[in-house]
Amino acid sequence: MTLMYFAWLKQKIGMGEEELTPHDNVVTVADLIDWLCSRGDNFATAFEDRDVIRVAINQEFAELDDPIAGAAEIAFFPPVTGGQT
Amino acid sequence: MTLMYFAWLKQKIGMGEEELTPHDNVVTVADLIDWLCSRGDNFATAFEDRDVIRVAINQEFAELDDPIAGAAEIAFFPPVTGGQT
Amino acid sequence: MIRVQQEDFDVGAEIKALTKGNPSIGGVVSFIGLVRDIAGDRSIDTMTLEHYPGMTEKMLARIEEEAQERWNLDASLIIHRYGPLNPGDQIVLTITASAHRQDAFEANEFLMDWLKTKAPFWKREAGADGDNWVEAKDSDDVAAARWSP
Amino acid sequence: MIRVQQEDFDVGAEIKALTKGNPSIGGVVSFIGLVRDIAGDRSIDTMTLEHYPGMTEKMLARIEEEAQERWNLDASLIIHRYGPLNPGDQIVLTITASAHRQDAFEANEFLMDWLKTKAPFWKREAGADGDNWVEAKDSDDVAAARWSP
Repeated sequence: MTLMYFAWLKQKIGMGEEELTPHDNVVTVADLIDWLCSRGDNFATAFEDRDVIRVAINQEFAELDDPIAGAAEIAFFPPVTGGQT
Repeated sequence: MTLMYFAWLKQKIGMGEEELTPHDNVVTVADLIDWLCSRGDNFATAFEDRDVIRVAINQEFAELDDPIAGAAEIAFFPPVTGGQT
Repeated sequence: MIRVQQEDFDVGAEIKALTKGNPSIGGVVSFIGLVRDIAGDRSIDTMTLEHYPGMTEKMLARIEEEAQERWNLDASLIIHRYGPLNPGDQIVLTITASAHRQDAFEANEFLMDWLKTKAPFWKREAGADGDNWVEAKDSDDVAAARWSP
Repeated sequence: MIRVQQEDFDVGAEIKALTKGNPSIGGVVSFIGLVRDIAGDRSIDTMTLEHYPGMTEKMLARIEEEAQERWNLDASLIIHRYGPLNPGDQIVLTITASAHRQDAFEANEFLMDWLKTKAPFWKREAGADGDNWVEAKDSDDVAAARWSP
């Protein structure tokens, strides 16, 4: 699957996108974050405060306990800040 | 003083503006309307339904029982209908 | 600023002129009123707007002033046309600019609501079945009343 | 219609294109969001908007669809820019056109409120004291919540 990182998550992790096949025991979004954090300090730092992390599965907003089975694209990002200033 | 008539009042009366000096016993706007109506059928017809008549004294909205003393310009018109359609 | 004019207006140019050189503005709301080709179930060919020169300018200026007092506005503009107009033509323009969008939205609705009940304009519509003066709508009084203290 | 683009936009031309040939439209509301030179008490030199290509278009289309379902709109448009911008630059444009002004005003506020909490854009501001990512505001969540069923 394709993992995408936006805004300061992208900066902290050091990349915007990667192709990955998570372990079989990675079932939910929360599992995926745990697994990513085990891959390096950059991930651990980026995902430190999970309350401010938003996730989209196949470009639809999702929750931490949603399953990731069948996901082609999972994106992590901070709360959105578009519109006017 | 200058009397002004707008929209269908102007049409029914047959003019948009006239210079007049009302009698001394014409004290309020209502008196003025009574006096105007005595001047001809066109006025009587135009002022038939007083509930829909709006009045401005010196370009400020006024009421039927307001005094007209000192007025330089009194305008009669229907409820306004500006803005979008 | 207020303008009462027979000529058409260009909303893009008006917004640009109004906001130019003021980078503290974060949101600009504009409303354009247009002549519709239908009034109720009647088809309209042309519309003529009569107004009360002098009082119109006075009332529009007062409405704008009231909006400036009630909301934090960096700039505002009211343009109202008069004379003969056709369906699709622009009648009225209100622009409100503020640091925050809520002020700009509310002030703009306020301008239009007050304008419709306090500015001395009268519309006459002409269709295939003749001419008539447009009657004031109760819904406009209701809309204006929501801004009462 | 929705557009996500780096280029600037011309509100006058967009309104004209959107309302052309539809004389049943009586009111057109537009909102333009601009880059401010101040964020809180910090002076801003430039701003960069990052977004999530693909999801952005999907979310904007859905927000517009929702507005079309909730209000009687004859036409609507959302344009959101991305990339580097300067104070005074236009960021976002929403246009709503309806027979009656109330629909156009409410739908436009709705578009902006939902856009600010649901469209995947992120702002980064650069001032004399360095760069930072803009944090989401609670007030935007509150504004969006008022449209919940």
